[in-house]
Amino acid sequence: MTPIVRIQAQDFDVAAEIAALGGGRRDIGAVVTFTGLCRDEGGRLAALELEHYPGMAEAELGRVVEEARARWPLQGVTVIHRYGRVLPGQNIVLVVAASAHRRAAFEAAEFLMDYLKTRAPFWKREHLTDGSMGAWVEAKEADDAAAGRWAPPG
Amino acid sequence: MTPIVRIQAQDFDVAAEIAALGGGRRDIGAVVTFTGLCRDEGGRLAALELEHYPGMAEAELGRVVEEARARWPLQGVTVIHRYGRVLPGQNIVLVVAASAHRRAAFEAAEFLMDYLKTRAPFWKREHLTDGSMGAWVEAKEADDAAAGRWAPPG
Amino acid sequence: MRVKLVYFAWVRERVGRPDEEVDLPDGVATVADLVRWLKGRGEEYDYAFENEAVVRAAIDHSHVKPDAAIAGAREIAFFPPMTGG
Amino acid sequence: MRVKLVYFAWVRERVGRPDEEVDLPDGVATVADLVRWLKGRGEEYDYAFENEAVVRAAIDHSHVKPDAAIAGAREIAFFPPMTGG
Repeated sequence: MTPIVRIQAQDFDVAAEIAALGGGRRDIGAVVTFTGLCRDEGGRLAALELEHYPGMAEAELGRVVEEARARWPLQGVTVIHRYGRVLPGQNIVLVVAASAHRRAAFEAAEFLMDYLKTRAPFWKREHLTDGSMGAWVEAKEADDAAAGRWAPPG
Repeated sequence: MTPIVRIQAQDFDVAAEIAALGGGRRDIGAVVTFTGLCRDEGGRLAALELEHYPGMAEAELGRVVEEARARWPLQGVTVIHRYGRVLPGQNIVLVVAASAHRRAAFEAAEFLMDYLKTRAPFWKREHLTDGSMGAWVEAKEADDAAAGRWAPPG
Repeated sequence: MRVKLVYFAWVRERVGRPDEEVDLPDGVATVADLVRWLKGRGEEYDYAFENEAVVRAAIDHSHVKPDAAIAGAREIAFFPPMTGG
Repeated sequence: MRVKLVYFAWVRERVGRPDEEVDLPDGVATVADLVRWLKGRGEEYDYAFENEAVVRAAIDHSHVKPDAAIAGAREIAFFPPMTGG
Protein backbone atom coordinates (compact mmCIF):
# COMPACT_ATOMS: atom_id res chain seq x y z
CA MET A 1 0.00 0.00 0.00
CA THR A 2 1.43 3.37 -1.05
CA PRO A 3 -0.05 6.30 0.88
CA ILE A 4 -1.01 9.33 -1.19
CA VAL A 5 0.04 12.75 0.12
CA ARG A 6 -0.56 15.80 -2.04
CA ILE A 7 -0.30 19.54 -1.55
CA GLN A 8 -2.08 21.33 -4.37
CA ALA A 9 -3.80 24.57 -5.35
CA GLN A 10 -6.58 22.90 -7.32
CA ASP A 11 -9.68 21.24 -5.89
CA PHE A 12 -9.96 17.46 -5.37
CA ASP A 13 -12.67 14.93 -6.18
CA VAL A 14 -13.59 12.78 -3.17
CA ALA A 15 -15.08 9.96 -5.27
CA ALA A 16 -12.00 9.77 -7.51
CA GLU A 17 -9.73 9.62 -4.45
CA ILE A 18 -11.80 6.82 -2.86
CA ALA A 19 -11.68 4.91 -6.15
CA ALA A 20 -7.91 5.44 -6.51
CA LEU A 21 -7.34 4.19 -2.99
CA GLY A 22 -9.62 1.17 -3.39
CA GLY A 23 -8.18 0.30 -6.79
CA GLY A 24 -10.10 -2.93 -7.33
CA ARG A 25 -9.17 -4.38 -3.94
CA ARG A 26 -11.70 -6.80 -2.48
CA ASP A 27 -10.46 -6.94 1.12
CA ILE A 28 -11.40 -3.40 2.19
CA GLY A 29 -14.39 -3.37 4.54
CA ALA A 30 -14.50 0.28 5.60
CA VAL A 31 -13.60 3.61 4.03
CA VAL A 32 -13.84 6.82 6.06
CA THR A 33 -13.40 10.20 4.40
CA PHE A 34 -13.09 13.57 6.05
CA THR A 35 -13.54 16.69 3.95
CA GLY A 36 -12.80 20.06 5.52
CA LEU A 37 -14.52 22.99 3.83
CA CYS A 38 -14.26 26.78 3.94
CA ARG A 39 -17.18 28.27 5.92
CA ASP A 40 -18.51 31.74 5.12
CA GLU A 41 -18.74 32.56 8.87
CA GLY A 42 -22.23 33.97 8.59
CA GLY A 43 -21.44 35.92 5.42
CA ARG A 44 -18.42 37.70 6.92
CA LEU A 45 -15.85 35.70 4.95
CA ALA A 46 -15.13 36.20 1.23
CA ALA A 47 -12.28 33.71 1.05
CA LEU A 48 -9.50 32.03 2.96
CA GLU A 49 -5.91 32.41 1.81
CA LEU A 50 -3.86 29.36 2.72
CA GLU A 51 -0.12 29.86 3.05
CA HIS A 52 2.09 26.79 3.42
CA TYR A 53 5.74 25.82 3.81
CA PRO A 54 6.61 23.94 0.62
CA GLY A 55 8.76 20.91 1.30
CA MET A 56 7.99 20.76 5.00
CA ALA A 57 4.24 20.47 4.35
CA GLU A 58 4.79 17.28 2.31
CA ALA A 59 7.35 15.96 4.80
CA GLU A 60 5.15 16.58 7.84
CA LEU A 61 2.01 15.11 6.27
CA GLY A 62 4.10 12.09 5.29
CA ARG A 63 5.23 11.68 8.90
CA VAL A 64 1.65 11.97 10.19
CA VAL A 65 0.56 9.31 7.68
CA GLU A 66 3.37 6.97 8.74
CA GLU A 67 2.36 7.39 12.36
CA ALA A 68 -1.24 6.46 11.50
CA ARG A 69 -0.04 3.39 9.57
CA ALA A 70 2.04 2.31 12.57
CA ARG A 71 -1.03 2.53 14.81
CA TRP A 72 -3.81 1.03 12.68
CA PRO A 73 -3.92 -1.77 10.07
CA LEU A 74 -4.70 0.48 7.12
CA GLN A 75 -5.21 -0.78 3.59
CA GLY A 76 -5.11 2.70 2.13
CA VAL A 77 -4.59 6.28 3.26
CA THR A 78 -4.79 9.56 1.38
CA VAL A 79 -4.16 13.11 2.57
CA ILE A 80 -4.68 16.08 0.25
CA HIS A 81 -4.31 19.67 1.44
CA ARG A 82 -4.96 22.71 -0.72
CA TYR A 83 -3.13 26.02 -0.61
CA GLY A 84 -3.91 29.42 -2.07
CA ARG A 85 -7.31 31.07 -2.22
CA VAL A 86 -10.33 28.97 -1.21
CA LEU A 87 -13.90 30.25 -1.35
CA PRO A 88 -16.72 29.46 1.12
CA GLY A 89 -18.28 26.11 0.28
CA GLN A 90 -15.06 24.88 -1.34
CA ASN A 91 -12.84 22.05 -0.12
CA ILE A 92 -9.68 22.65 1.93
CA VAL A 93 -8.51 19.23 3.06
CA LEU A 94 -9.28 15.58 2.42
CA VAL A 95 -8.36 12.56 4.51
CA VAL A 96 -9.28 9.04 3.42
CA ALA A 97 -8.58 5.93 5.53
CA ALA A 98 -9.42 2.37 4.45
CA SER A 99 -9.28 -0.73 6.61
CA ALA A 100 -10.88 -4.16 6.97
CA HIS A 101 -12.93 -2.88 9.92
CA ARG A 102 -14.72 0.35 10.66
CA ARG A 103 -13.17 1.25 14.02
CA ALA A 104 -9.66 1.43 12.57
CA ALA A 105 -10.81 3.52 9.60
CA PHE A 106 -12.68 5.99 11.82
CA GLU A 107 -9.88 6.30 14.37
CA ALA A 108 -7.16 6.70 11.75
CA ALA A 109 -9.09 9.41 9.89
CA GLU A 110 -9.75 11.34 13.08
CA PHE A 111 -6.14 10.94 14.22
CA LEU A 112 -4.87 12.19 10.85
CA MET A 113 -7.05 15.30 11.09
CA ASP A 114 -6.13 16.01 14.73
CA TYR A 115 -2.41 15.66 14.02
CA LEU A 116 -2.53 17.51 10.73
CA LYS A 117 -4.26 20.48 12.39
CA THR A 118 -1.47 21.01 14.89
CA ARG A 119 1.57 19.85 12.90
CA ALA A 120 1.14 20.54 9.18
CA PRO A 121 2.70 23.92 8.26
CA PHE A 122 -0.35 25.73 6.85
CA TRP A 123 -1.70 29.10 7.91
CA LYS A 124 -5.10 30.56 7.09
CA ARG A 125 -5.78 34.23 6.51
CA GLU A 126 -9.25 35.67 6.13
CA HIS A 127 -10.40 37.89 3.28
CA LEU A 128 -13.60 39.66 4.25
CA THR A 129 -16.74 40.36 2.22
CA ASP A 130 -16.33 44.11 2.91
CA GLY A 131 -13.21 43.94 0.73
CA SER A 132 -10.72 44.24 3.56
CA MET A 133 -7.92 41.85 4.44
CA GLY A 134 -8.87 40.05 7.61
CA ALA A 135 -6.66 38.59 10.31
CA TRP A 136 -4.57 35.45 10.38
CA VAL A 137 -6.73 32.71 11.87
CA GLU A 138 -5.64 31.95 15.41
CA ALA A 139 -4.76 28.41 16.42
CA LYS A 140 -7.30 26.82 18.75
CA GLU A 141 -6.38 25.31 22.09
CA ALA A 142 -9.11 22.75 21.36
CA ASP A 143 -6.99 21.50 18.45
CA ASP A 144 -3.97 20.97 20.70
CA ALA A 145 -6.19 19.13 23.16
CA ALA A 146 -7.59 16.98 20.36
CA ALA A 147 -4.12 16.03 19.17
CA GLY A 148 -3.02 15.41 22.75
CA ARG A 149 -5.68 12.78 23.42
CA TRP A 150 -3.85 10.33 21.12
CA ALA A 151 -1.37 8.72 23.48
CA PRO A 152 2.10 7.99 22.09
CA PRO A 153 2.27 4.65 20.23
CA GLY A 154 2.70 1.78 22.70
CA MET B 1 -32.21 20.18 6.94
CA THR B 2 -34.00 17.07 5.69
CA PRO B 3 -32.11 13.86 6.45
CA ILE B 4 -31.88 11.36 3.62
CA VAL B 5 -32.60 7.72 4.44
CA ARG B 6 -32.74 5.21 1.61
CA ILE B 7 -32.96 1.43 1.38
CA GLN B 8 -32.14 0.32 -2.13
CA ALA B 9 -30.88 -2.59 -4.22
CA GLN B 10 -28.72 -0.46 -6.53
CA ASP B 11 -25.30 0.97 -5.74
CA PHE B 12 -24.75 4.56 -4.57
CA ASP B 13 -22.31 7.30 -5.56
CA VAL B 14 -20.49 8.79 -2.57
CA ALA B 15 -19.60 12.03 -4.38
CA ALA B 16 -23.19 12.58 -5.54
CA GLU B 17 -24.48 12.04 -2.01
CA ILE B 18 -21.96 14.50 -0.54
CA ALA B 19 -22.97 17.05 -3.19
CA ALA B 20 -26.70 16.49 -2.54
CA LEU B 21 -26.18 16.96 1.18
CA GLY B 22 -24.02 20.07 0.78
CA GLY B 23 -26.34 21.58 -1.80
CA GLY B 24 -24.58 24.91 -2.18
CA ARG B 25 -24.44 25.59 1.55
CA ARG B 26 -21.52 27.74 2.71
CA ASP B 27 -21.68 27.09 6.45
CA ILE B 28 -20.57 23.45 6.45
CA GLY B 29 -17.04 23.02 7.77
CA ALA B 30 -16.73 19.24 7.97
CA VAL B 31 -18.15 16.28 6.08
CA VAL B 32 -17.42 12.73 7.23
CA THR B 33 -18.44 9.76 5.11
CA PHE B 34 -18.36 6.10 6.03
CA THR B 35 -18.63 3.51 3.29
CA GLY B 36 -19.00 -0.14 4.27
CA LEU B 37 -17.94 -2.60 1.58
CA CYS B 38 -18.25 -6.31 0.98
CA ARG B 39 -14.93 -8.11 1.66
CA ASP B 40 -14.00 -11.30 -0.19
CA GLU B 41 -12.74 -12.87 3.07
CA GLY B 42 -9.52 -14.08 1.53
CA GLY B 43 -11.22 -15.37 -1.62
CA ARG B 44 -13.76 -17.53 0.27
CA LEU B 45 -16.73 -15.22 -0.41
CA ALA B 46 -18.47 -14.95 -3.80
CA ALA B 47 -21.20 -12.56 -2.61
CA LEU B 48 -23.26 -11.41 0.34
CA GLU B 49 -27.03 -11.68 0.19
CA LEU B 50 -28.64 -8.95 2.30
CA GLU B 51 -32.15 -9.62 3.57
CA HIS B 52 -34.07 -6.78 5.19
CA TYR B 53 -37.40 -6.04 6.81
CA PRO B 54 -39.11 -3.55 4.47
CA GLY B 55 -40.88 -0.79 6.35
CA MET B 56 -39.08 -1.40 9.62
CA ALA B 57 -35.65 -0.85 8.00
CA GLU B 58 -36.67 2.66 6.90
CA ALA B 59 -38.36 3.37 10.27
CA GLU B 60 -35.41 2.19 12.33
CA LEU B 61 -32.80 4.06 10.26
CA GLY B 62 -35.01 7.15 10.57
CA ARG B 63 -35.03 6.78 14.37
CA VAL B 64 -31.24 6.33 14.48
CA VAL B 65 -30.84 9.48 12.37
CA GLU B 66 -33.15 11.47 14.65
CA GLU B 67 -31.15 10.32 17.67
CA ALA B 68 -27.93 11.54 16.01
CA ARG B 69 -29.54 14.89 15.21
CA ALA B 70 -30.63 15.27 18.82
CA ARG B 71 -27.05 14.69 20.00
CA TRP B 72 -24.97 16.70 17.52
CA PRO B 73 -25.53 19.97 15.62
CA LEU B 74 -25.68 18.41 12.17
CA GLN B 75 -26.16 20.39 8.98
CA GLY B 76 -26.79 17.30 6.91
CA VAL B 77 -27.07 13.55 7.38
CA THR B 78 -27.52 10.72 4.88
CA VAL B 79 -27.88 6.99 5.44
CA ILE B 80 -28.16 4.58 2.51
CA HIS B 81 -28.28 0.81 2.98
CA ARG B 82 -28.38 -1.69 0.14
CA TYR B 83 -30.20 -5.01 0.10
CA GLY B 84 -29.98 -8.00 -2.22
CA ARG B 85 -26.82 -9.46 -3.69
CA VAL B 86 -23.57 -7.54 -3.16
CA LEU B 87 -20.22 -8.65 -4.59
CA PRO B 88 -16.79 -8.30 -2.94
CA GLY B 89 -15.44 -4.80 -3.48
CA GLN B 90 -18.96 -3.35 -3.81
CA ASN B 91 -20.63 -0.92 -1.43
CA ILE B 92 -23.09 -2.03 1.26
CA VAL B 93 -23.79 1.03 3.37
CA LEU B 94 -23.12 4.78 3.32
CA VAL B 95 -23.30 7.27 6.16
CA VAL B 96 -22.63 10.98 5.61
CA ALA B 97 -22.59 13.54 8.42
CA ALA B 98 -21.99 17.28 7.92
CA SER B 99 -21.41 19.85 10.64
CA ALA B 100 -19.68 23.17 11.22
CA HIS B 101 -16.90 21.38 13.12
CA ARG B 102 -15.09 18.11 12.63
CA ARG B 103 -15.63 16.47 16.01
CA ALA B 104 -19.44 16.51 15.64
CA ALA B 105 -19.24 15.12 12.10
CA PHE B 106 -16.87 12.31 13.12
CA GLU B 107 -18.82 11.37 16.24
CA ALA B 108 -22.20 11.44 14.50
CA ALA B 109 -20.97 9.24 11.64
CA GLU B 110 -19.47 6.71 14.03
CA PHE B 111 -22.60 6.74 16.22
CA LEU B 112 -24.82 6.19 13.17
CA MET B 113 -22.75 3.17 12.12
CA ASP B 114 -22.62 1.68 15.64
CA TYR B 115 -26.38 2.05 16.12
CA LEU B 116 -27.26 0.94 12.62
CA LYS B 117 -25.21 -2.26 13.05
CA THR B 118 -27.18 -3.40 16.09
CA ARG B 119 -30.62 -1.93 15.35
CA ALA B 120 -31.31 -1.82 11.60
CA PRO B 121 -33.16 -5.00 10.50
CA PHE B 122 -30.71 -6.36 7.93
CA TRP B 123 -29.21 -9.85 7.82
CA LYS B 124 -26.24 -10.99 5.76
CA ARG B 125 -25.86 -14.45 4.28
CA GLU B 126 -22.69 -15.65 2.60
CA HIS B 127 -22.47 -17.17 -0.86
CA LEU B 128 -19.18 -19.01 -1.24
CA THR B 129 -16.79 -19.18 -4.19
CA ASP B 130 -17.09 -22.99 -4.20
CA GLY B 131 -20.71 -22.47 -5.33
CA SER B 132 -22.28 -23.44 -2.03
CA MET B 133 -24.63 -21.39 0.09
CA GLY B 134 -22.74 -20.23 3.18
CA ALA B 135 -24.05 -19.47 6.64
CA TRP B 136 -25.92 -16.46 7.96
CA VAL B 137 -23.35 -14.03 9.30
CA GLU B 138 -23.35 -14.06 13.10
CA ALA B 139 -23.80 -10.86 15.03
CA LYS B 140 -20.66 -9.69 16.81
CA GLU B 141 -20.52 -8.94 20.50
CA ALA B 142 -18.07 -6.20 19.57
CA ASP B 143 -20.90 -4.43 17.72
CA ASP B 144 -23.13 -4.48 20.80
CA ALA B 145 -20.24 -3.13 22.86
CA ALA B 146 -19.65 -0.40 20.27
CA ALA B 147 -23.29 0.68 20.36
CA GLY B 148 -23.30 0.49 24.16
CA ARG B 149 -20.47 2.99 24.58
CA TRP B 150 -22.80 5.82 23.45
CA ALA B 151 -24.45 6.80 26.72
CA PRO B 152 -28.15 7.75 26.55
CA PRO B 153 -28.65 11.40 25.59
CA GLY B 154 -28.25 13.59 28.67
CA MET C 1 -56.87 -11.51 18.65
CA ARG C 2 -55.78 -11.76 15.03
CA VAL C 3 -52.24 -10.64 14.16
CA LYS C 4 -49.74 -10.96 11.33
CA LEU C 5 -46.45 -12.66 12.14
CA VAL C 6 -43.35 -12.10 9.99
CA TYR C 7 -40.05 -13.96 10.11
CA PHE C 8 -36.61 -13.10 8.77
CA ALA C 9 -33.28 -14.78 8.01
CA TRP C 10 -32.76 -18.15 9.73
CA VAL C 11 -35.90 -17.69 11.86
CA ARG C 12 -37.86 -17.53 8.58
CA GLU C 13 -36.03 -20.58 7.22
CA ARG C 14 -36.67 -22.63 10.35
CA VAL C 15 -40.34 -21.69 10.60
CA GLY C 16 -40.62 -22.48 6.87
CA ARG C 17 -42.61 -19.41 5.84
CA PRO C 18 -42.00 -15.64 5.62
CA ASP C 19 -45.29 -14.64 7.30
CA GLU C 20 -48.66 -15.87 8.50
CA GLU C 21 -51.86 -14.63 10.12
CA VAL C 22 -52.69 -16.21 13.47
CA ASP C 23 -55.62 -16.08 15.91
CA LEU C 24 -54.24 -15.82 19.41
CA PRO C 25 -56.07 -17.18 22.46
CA ASP C 26 -56.80 -14.79 25.31
CA GLY C 27 -53.93 -15.84 27.58
CA VAL C 28 -51.27 -14.68 25.09
CA ALA C 29 -50.50 -11.18 26.37
CA THR C 30 -46.77 -10.61 25.82
CA VAL C 31 -44.12 -11.43 23.23
CA ALA C 32 -42.79 -14.14 25.56
CA ASP C 33 -46.32 -15.64 25.80
CA LEU C 34 -46.53 -15.61 22.01
CA VAL C 35 -43.21 -17.43 21.64
CA ARG C 36 -44.37 -20.08 24.14
CA TRP C 37 -47.66 -20.46 22.26
CA LEU C 38 -45.84 -20.75 18.91
CA LYS C 39 -43.49 -23.44 20.27
CA GLY C 40 -46.55 -25.53 21.12
CA ARG C 41 -47.70 -25.42 17.51
CA GLY C 42 -45.03 -27.65 15.97
CA GLU C 43 -41.40 -28.61 15.83
CA GLU C 44 -40.54 -25.96 13.20
CA TYR C 45 -41.36 -23.29 15.81
CA ASP C 46 -39.58 -25.27 18.51
CA TYR C 47 -36.50 -25.27 16.25
CA ALA C 48 -36.77 -21.56 15.37
CA PHE C 49 -37.08 -20.55 19.02
CA GLU C 50 -34.83 -23.26 20.51
CA ASN C 51 -32.64 -20.52 21.95
CA GLU C 52 -35.30 -17.96 22.87
CA ALA C 53 -32.84 -15.43 24.21
CA VAL C 54 -31.25 -15.08 20.77
CA VAL C 55 -34.38 -14.35 18.73
CA ARG C 56 -35.34 -10.66 18.61
CA ALA C 57 -38.85 -9.28 18.24
CA ALA C 58 -40.47 -6.15 16.85
CA ILE C 59 -44.05 -4.92 17.13
CA ASP C 60 -45.27 -2.73 14.28
CA HIS C 61 -41.70 -1.97 13.13
CA SER C 62 -40.26 -1.15 16.57
CA HIS C 63 -37.87 -3.31 18.57
CA VAL C 64 -39.43 -4.76 21.76
CA LYS C 65 -38.35 -6.92 24.69
CA PRO C 66 -39.95 -10.29 25.52
CA ASP C 67 -42.13 -8.74 28.24
CA ALA C 68 -43.71 -6.26 25.80
CA ALA C 69 -47.52 -6.37 25.65
CA ILE C 70 -48.88 -7.36 22.24
CA ALA C 71 -52.37 -5.92 22.65
CA GLY C 72 -53.27 -3.85 19.59
CA ALA C 73 -50.31 -5.10 17.53
CA ARG C 74 -50.90 -5.40 13.78
CA GLU C 75 -47.59 -7.04 12.87
CA ILE C 76 -45.15 -8.91 15.07
CA ALA C 77 -41.74 -9.83 13.69
CA PHE C 78 -39.17 -12.39 14.84
CA PHE C 79 -35.59 -12.39 13.59
CA PRO C 80 -31.98 -13.12 14.56
CA PRO C 81 -29.62 -10.43 15.87
CA MET C 82 -29.05 -7.95 13.08
CA THR C 83 -25.95 -8.03 10.89
CA GLY C 84 -26.37 -5.04 8.60
CA GLY C 85 -23.96 -2.20 8.09
CA MET D 1 27.93 29.26 10.39
CA ARG D 2 25.87 30.23 7.37
CA VAL D 3 22.20 29.22 7.35
CA LYS D 4 19.01 30.06 5.49
CA LEU D 5 16.15 31.45 7.56
CA VAL D 6 12.54 31.28 6.32
CA TYR D 7 9.47 32.94 7.78
CA PHE D 8 5.77 32.30 7.36
CA ALA D 9 2.41 34.01 7.93
CA TRP D 10 2.54 36.91 10.41
CA VAL D 11 6.12 36.12 11.39
CA ARG D 12 7.04 36.71 7.73
CA GLU D 13 5.00 39.92 7.64
CA ARG D 14 6.58 41.28 10.81
CA VAL D 15 10.14 40.42 9.78
CA GLY D 16 9.36 41.97 6.39
CA ARG D 17 10.87 39.24 4.20
CA PRO D 18 10.12 35.60 3.37
CA ASP D 19 13.69 34.38 3.76
CA GLU D 20 17.31 35.42 4.19
CA GLU D 21 20.80 33.97 4.53
CA VAL D 22 22.61 34.81 7.74
CA ASP D 23 26.09 34.27 9.16
CA LEU D 24 25.78 33.24 12.78
CA PRO D 25 28.45 33.99 15.38
CA ASP D 26 29.89 31.08 17.34
CA GLY D 27 27.80 31.55 20.49
CA VAL D 28 24.55 30.85 18.70
CA ALA D 29 24.06 27.14 19.40
CA THR D 30 20.31 26.60 19.84
CA VAL D 31 17.05 27.85 18.35
CA ALA D 32 16.54 29.98 21.47
CA ASP D 33 20.04 31.47 20.97
CA LEU D 34 19.14 32.26 17.38
CA VAL D 35 15.93 34.03 18.39
CA ARG D 36 17.86 36.12 20.95
CA TRP D 37 20.47 36.98 18.31
CA LEU D 38 17.77 37.94 15.76
CA LYS D 39 15.99 40.19 18.28
CA GLY D 40 19.21 42.12 18.64
CA ARG D 41 19.28 42.82 14.88
CA GLY D 42 16.38 45.26 14.70
CA GLU D 43 12.90 46.13 15.80
CA GLU D 44 11.23 44.07 13.04
CA TYR D 45 12.67 40.94 14.69
CA ASP D 46 11.80 42.24 18.14
CA TYR D 47 8.22 42.62 16.92
CA ALA D 48 8.09 39.20 15.23
CA PHE D 49 9.40 37.46 18.34
CA GLU D 50 7.78 39.73 20.94
CA ASN D 51 6.01 36.66 22.34
CA GLU D 52 8.73 34.06 21.90
CA ALA D 53 6.67 31.23 23.37
CA VAL D 54 4.15 31.57 20.52
CA VAL D 55 6.54 31.37 17.57
CA ARG D 56 7.31 27.82 16.40
CA ALA D 57 10.49 26.65 14.74
CA ALA D 58 11.55 23.93 12.32
CA ILE D 59 15.01 22.78 11.29
CA ASP D 60 15.30 21.26 7.82
CA HIS D 61 11.53 20.65 7.63
CA SER D 62 11.11 19.10 11.08
CA HIS D 63 9.48 20.73 14.11
CA VAL D 64 11.91 21.51 16.91
CA LYS D 65 11.80 22.96 20.44
CA PRO D 66 13.68 26.13 21.47
CA ASP D 67 16.47 24.10 23.05
CA ALA D 68 17.22 22.25 19.79
CA ALA D 69 20.84 22.50 18.57
CA ILE D 70 21.19 24.23 15.20
CA ALA D 71 24.60 22.82 14.28
CA GLY D 72 24.50 21.46 10.73
CA ALA D 73 21.13 23.05 9.92
CA ARG D 74 20.64 24.12 6.29
CA GLU D 75 17.25 25.84 6.73
CA ILE D 76 15.61 27.13 9.89
CA ALA D 77 11.98 28.23 9.78
CA PHE D 78 9.94 30.41 12.12
CA PHE D 79 6.15 30.55 11.99
CA PRO D 80 2.99 30.97 14.10
CA PRO D 81 1.03 27.99 15.45
CA MET D 82 -0.39 26.16 12.48
CA THR D 83 -3.99 26.59 11.36
CA GLY D 84 -4.33 24.17 8.47
CA GLY D 85 -6.89 21.41 8.08
